[in-house]
Amino acid sequence: MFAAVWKAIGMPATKLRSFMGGIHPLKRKELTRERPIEPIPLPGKVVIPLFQPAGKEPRPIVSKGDIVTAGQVIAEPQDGRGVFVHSSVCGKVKKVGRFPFPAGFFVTAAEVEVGEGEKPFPPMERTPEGPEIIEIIRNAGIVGMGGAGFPTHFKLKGAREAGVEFLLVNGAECEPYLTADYRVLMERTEDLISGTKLLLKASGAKRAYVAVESDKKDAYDRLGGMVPDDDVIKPVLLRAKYPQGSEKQLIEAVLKREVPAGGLPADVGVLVQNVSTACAVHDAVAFGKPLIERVVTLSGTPLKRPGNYLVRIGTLIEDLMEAAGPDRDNIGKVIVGGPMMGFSMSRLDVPVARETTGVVLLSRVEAEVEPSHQSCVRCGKCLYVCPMFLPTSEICIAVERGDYALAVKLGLENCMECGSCAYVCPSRRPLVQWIKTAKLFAKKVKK
Amino acid sequence: MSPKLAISISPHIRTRETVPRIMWTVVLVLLPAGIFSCLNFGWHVLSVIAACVITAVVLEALIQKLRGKEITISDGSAVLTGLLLAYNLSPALPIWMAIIGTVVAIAIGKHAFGGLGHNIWNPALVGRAFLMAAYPGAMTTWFPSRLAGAVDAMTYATPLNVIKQSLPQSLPSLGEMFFGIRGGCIGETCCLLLLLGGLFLLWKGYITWHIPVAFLGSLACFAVIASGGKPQAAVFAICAGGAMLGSIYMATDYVTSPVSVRGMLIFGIGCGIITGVIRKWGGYPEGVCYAILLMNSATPLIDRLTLPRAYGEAKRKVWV
Amino acid sequence: MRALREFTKGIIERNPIFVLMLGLCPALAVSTSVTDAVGMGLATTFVLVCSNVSISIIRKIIPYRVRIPCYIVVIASFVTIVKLALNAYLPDLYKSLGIFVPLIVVNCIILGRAEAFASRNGVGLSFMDGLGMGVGFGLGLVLMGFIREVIGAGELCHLRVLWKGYEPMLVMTQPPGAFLVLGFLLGLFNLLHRNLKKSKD
Amino acid sequence: MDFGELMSIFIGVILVNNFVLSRFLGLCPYIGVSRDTSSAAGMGMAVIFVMTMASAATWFVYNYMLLPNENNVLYLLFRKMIPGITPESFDLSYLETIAFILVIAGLVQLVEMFIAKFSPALYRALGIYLPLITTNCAVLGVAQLNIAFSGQPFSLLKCVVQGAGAGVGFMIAMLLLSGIRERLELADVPPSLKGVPIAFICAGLMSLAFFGFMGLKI
Amino acid sequence: MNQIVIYSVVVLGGMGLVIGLLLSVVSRALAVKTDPNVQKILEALPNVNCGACGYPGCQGFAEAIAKGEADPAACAPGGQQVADEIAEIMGLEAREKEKVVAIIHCRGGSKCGKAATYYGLESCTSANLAGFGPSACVFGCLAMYDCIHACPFDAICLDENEMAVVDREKCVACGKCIEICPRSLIELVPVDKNYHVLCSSKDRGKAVTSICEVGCIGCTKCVKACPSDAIHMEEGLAVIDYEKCTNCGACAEACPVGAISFFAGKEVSTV
Repeated sequence: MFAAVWKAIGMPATKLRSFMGGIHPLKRKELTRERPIEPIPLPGKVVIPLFQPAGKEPRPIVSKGDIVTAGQVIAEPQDGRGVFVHSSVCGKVKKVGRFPFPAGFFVTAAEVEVGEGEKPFPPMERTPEGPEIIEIIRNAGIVGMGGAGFPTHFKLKGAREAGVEFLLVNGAECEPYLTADYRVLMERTEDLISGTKLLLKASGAKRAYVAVESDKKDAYDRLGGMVPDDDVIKPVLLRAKYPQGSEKQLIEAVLKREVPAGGLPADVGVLVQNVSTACAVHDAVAFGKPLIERVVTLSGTPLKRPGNYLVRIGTLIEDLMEAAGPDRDNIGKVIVGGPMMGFSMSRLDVPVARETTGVVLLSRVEAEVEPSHQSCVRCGKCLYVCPMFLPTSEICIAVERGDYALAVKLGLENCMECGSCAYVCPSRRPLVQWIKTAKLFAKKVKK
Repeated sequence: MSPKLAISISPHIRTRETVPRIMWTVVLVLLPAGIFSCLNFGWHVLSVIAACVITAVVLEALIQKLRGKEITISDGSAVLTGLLLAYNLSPALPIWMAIIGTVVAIAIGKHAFGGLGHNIWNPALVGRAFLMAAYPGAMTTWFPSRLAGAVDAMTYATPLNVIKQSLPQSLPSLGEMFFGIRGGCIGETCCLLLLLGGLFLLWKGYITWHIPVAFLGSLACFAVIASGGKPQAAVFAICAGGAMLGSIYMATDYVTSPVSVRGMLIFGIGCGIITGVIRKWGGYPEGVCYAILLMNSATPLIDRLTLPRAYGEAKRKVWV
Repeated sequence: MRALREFTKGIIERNPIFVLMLGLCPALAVSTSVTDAVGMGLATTFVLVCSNVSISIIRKIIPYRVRIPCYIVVIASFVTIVKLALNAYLPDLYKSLGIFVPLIVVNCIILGRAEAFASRNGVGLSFMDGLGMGVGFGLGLVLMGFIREVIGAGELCHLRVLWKGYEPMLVMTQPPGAFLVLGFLLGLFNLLHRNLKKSKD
Repeated sequence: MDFGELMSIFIGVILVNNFVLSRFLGLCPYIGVSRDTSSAAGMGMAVIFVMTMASAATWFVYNYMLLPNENNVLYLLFRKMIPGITPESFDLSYLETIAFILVIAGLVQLVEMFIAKFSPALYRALGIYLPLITTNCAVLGVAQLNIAFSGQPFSLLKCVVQGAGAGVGFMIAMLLLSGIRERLELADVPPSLKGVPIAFICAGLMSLAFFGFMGLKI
Repeated sequence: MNQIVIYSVVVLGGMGLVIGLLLSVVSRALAVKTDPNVQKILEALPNVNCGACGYPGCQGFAEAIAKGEADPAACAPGGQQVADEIAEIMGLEAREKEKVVAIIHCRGGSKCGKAATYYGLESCTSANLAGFGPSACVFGCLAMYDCIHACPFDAICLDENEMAVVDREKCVACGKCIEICPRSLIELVPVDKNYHVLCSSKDRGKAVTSICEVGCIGCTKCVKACPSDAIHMEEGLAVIDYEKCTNCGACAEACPVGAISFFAGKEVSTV
């Protein structure tokens, strides 16, 4: 129906695959797009969070006063889902305790004072096989680096057991401002291909697709030039649309498969991994290098040198910002993550975690929020853009009146908080905020 | 120390479209039709429009003040309600009746339910239907079209009246009807201007095509079938009466129409068919207003029946 | 003293229409003019008083389980009496009240008072209760009738009361007007009630 | 039987002379049970059912027991015992109100018990609404309308059609109002208008919308 | 005339007889079991089936009451009398008061500094999601009063510092506020204990004093002052063991900032 109308009003027929719903926000990627990855100087101290979103928090095995080297294990998993955590720098442990975390809560973390003694990681001698790779990934502490931070080894194990057909390597990077994955695609293409092949081996999938949005066509072309046409790895170009990078939407766009509610991608025979994760897998298998650093986009108008920086895990946001030359008086808002789903910060002593994709700074003008509590005018715009097809307006009206049971019935739990609805809402209703709050309340009420 | 950071929950960027922006745009694209009407029916029209708009704004401010709520007359919704109501009135209506209609529209149609976003029926149409029931005589006294060269103001009928009552008067040509050279309500005559405005709103994304197309389409189909297969009956049905004004500007009212695409199609088709039925068999010559009001009443049910199927869910229970 | 209280409570404090919200069908249907409203009010009061009294008298001999059918038969008999009497003596009123005369049988207030009051109280109190409720109901009807007739026709008891050029707002005598007037009157009573409560606190 | 005439009775009683919105019948349950859509649907179904049954039952009672004609049951019973008696002696039409209410009450009770026994599912859906209908003036109203104000009594078929149509009209009005009221639960209605008052205002505006069908002739 | 009376009696009596017999036979044949409580309530109700209560008839209303969903006083025709009868059937009794009450371990309120400007819903849970909320103390009360809205007994009110405090007379220890508080500041404590640590900050002394006048700085003076050894330090915060506490008040006297205070009713008083 849409396609027919699309054609009828004279729009060019497009072959770009995509999903239903979604929005086209102002991307602002040009700020950092052409900035190559560049390491930042080592900070004075790092705070390495032990947090992981699934399973029990790993148990610290170092204590105050211990001397650690970069890549040394500082925490052990407590259950099958957990991963090892490594020190990202050489130095002395100053404290193991509760520290603030970007998502807005406290987690156990180890504070390490940076010292001397960095050593390069030598290449490994042999290439391991499937299950062995999974073990290496776990030992290297690799988690999903696209933002969710879900343990990669656990996902791979599940995928292997379910017998997935396809591996999707997610290079969509649909969040405005962020270009870290794009730079990884451009600069570490070979590592990416190698990492993808390792992931294929580990998961048992037959084919891999590397999904890239159409605004990163040069990355797509570069990738296409480096893999033969008959290879198991195939790049695909997707329409640039937010939230194209969300797992379910990516699967829908590439494979036209729908993940059932409450289900996993493995249920439809798919495994999704981020491009940075694939590179980290390559590093782990080829060099035995654990996940101790990552590429972070540091962008926004209040910065003099926005760019893509290679950052040690645990670097504090304030140290990170220094590298890009911030205009301190003009910083209105500091967002960890992208502006659509990221967390704004009231304090800057929070660390870069393994899943931190970027830090976006908004100027004072950009940060102004119209605090509107206008009632819903039922324009339905939130319904058209919702990639999960939820009746967002109805859910939020229910939440506004405190009827959490109704909100849950309408699909509250299915919301992934992508923020498309709140982006388009002409009444400026705090839709995502209601939903996030209601999810907490609904949980409490249920109990 | 640098100034305090702002914190809020994602998303941290927003589109520029806001409700006031949309409302004022609609008001703006409606203005040409009003100016045309002044030329067509004389300057009394202007005073009717002014009376409606001013009453609407003043009353809204008054009610919000009495209820101790924030006064939101600057969002343009009251202006739009007043304007749309005026466009739905006869050009010959006394000013005091227009004011009564506006009071009903704003006080009963809108604020009895809690104001913008809470009303069930389109306030302007509530005002019109009320006036129609309260003062049927005055509401069905028409001015002739000046542009058609008429000077005799004594007896005049709209094209739909001519059809309904089998009057000996001659009908305007379809072309004249499209350009609005005919009698009728203040804002409904010039289909061209209304259509252009509608296309502009469509282009801006303020309305979607579903309701107007479903409305006019089903009305046209009904007219063709009812007339025994004459295609020009479709054009007549769309251009006569308030179908164009109603389908583009009133039925698409965000608050009182369904939110989902399927719901909007059902809503539009329902409006079209009810309009056709009232025109063909009913006691009134025109049924657009009642059709929209009736479908407004059904909107909560339609909304409920057409909730989108959530991603990844096989089937949604209808009666939640 | 108690009797007086039973009488007065039905008029404002527990007004059948505006507070208990019972017997709304006739309240809307026959309040197009004050004349009809008075007629209906009297007819209902008569039935209410008679049924209350007779049910109070026979309340001890009616088996509990079949009490409702018994009440209905008693009420229906009085309604039939009213109906025949109206038909004989006030045929115009009878005509304009239409089917709402026989429908007094199913007016919720009558059965409600029979069950809630007359079946538990003595004859005298039941009489006063019926009278109070009936008068309250009648006054409610007259209030609605007054508003609707004056605005909707410019008349009172079919006599012109407003100025000559007054254009009657026809909708008031029609169903939408009835609903709206009742809706807003109920709202007004709510408001008064709450203000009273507030001033008491 | 003229199908067109039946159709016009049916449509007329739904749209033009809707029992609730233009005749003010059955307002208590209309306002009382329209708070949520599922009870409104249940009540509506029950009303359609009972109105249709009651129309038929009261037609038989009226024509065969109360009206003075050749088929009067009493006349047939007594004409052998009392010689020279005419049907006119059995004019009991003034008893209509009492007879109807008795018949309806009995009917409803009977239906309720049958459903409770034979279809517990249907009973759960409809049963609880059935007792509410005995004292619903819409049912007695349809019985009265069938006999009283149509010049001459309707035929059985017309009565049943009118009864069913009235029920359908009741259900439509009720469903619409229930949907509206569910939405208003979440609206910022002025406190003094909350609840029943706003429901009446809604009914008024719905009745205004139904004006569009005034004079509808098919 | 005489005849017509007889016929009326015959018709009505006959109809009544037939219908009554039919119904009684059928009701025997088709008996269905029901909840005795519902039956009792139904008998107490007026059985007018007016629908004014909002339930589908008296049966529906009775079932709703039996389930505890409906308010017995909602019956308009029945009035108070019926409501009382139903209450008797249902055996509703006044809830007994528990021996514990809630206490909020923070007294910052407006005394707590602001670190950021918060835009969004007035709700602690919401604000806490937005980067630790606006208040400078990440442990203390956000002062957007989710607990006050959550309390079904109106037992939480504001003091002069815009800080939420529990009214001990009204509190029934239902635990709703404890569930809702995003920073877990609320705890149930014995009602007869009057000295409490009204702070939850685990920060160090300097960090606390820079943002809050009444925050625990972890000086351990109270631990030393306590004669019954009821206070110990947990991550730089004093904690009272209520089993050992004797209500002597030595800790409150020793506290240099007033983080341990006398609190027995609505008012906090610093010793």
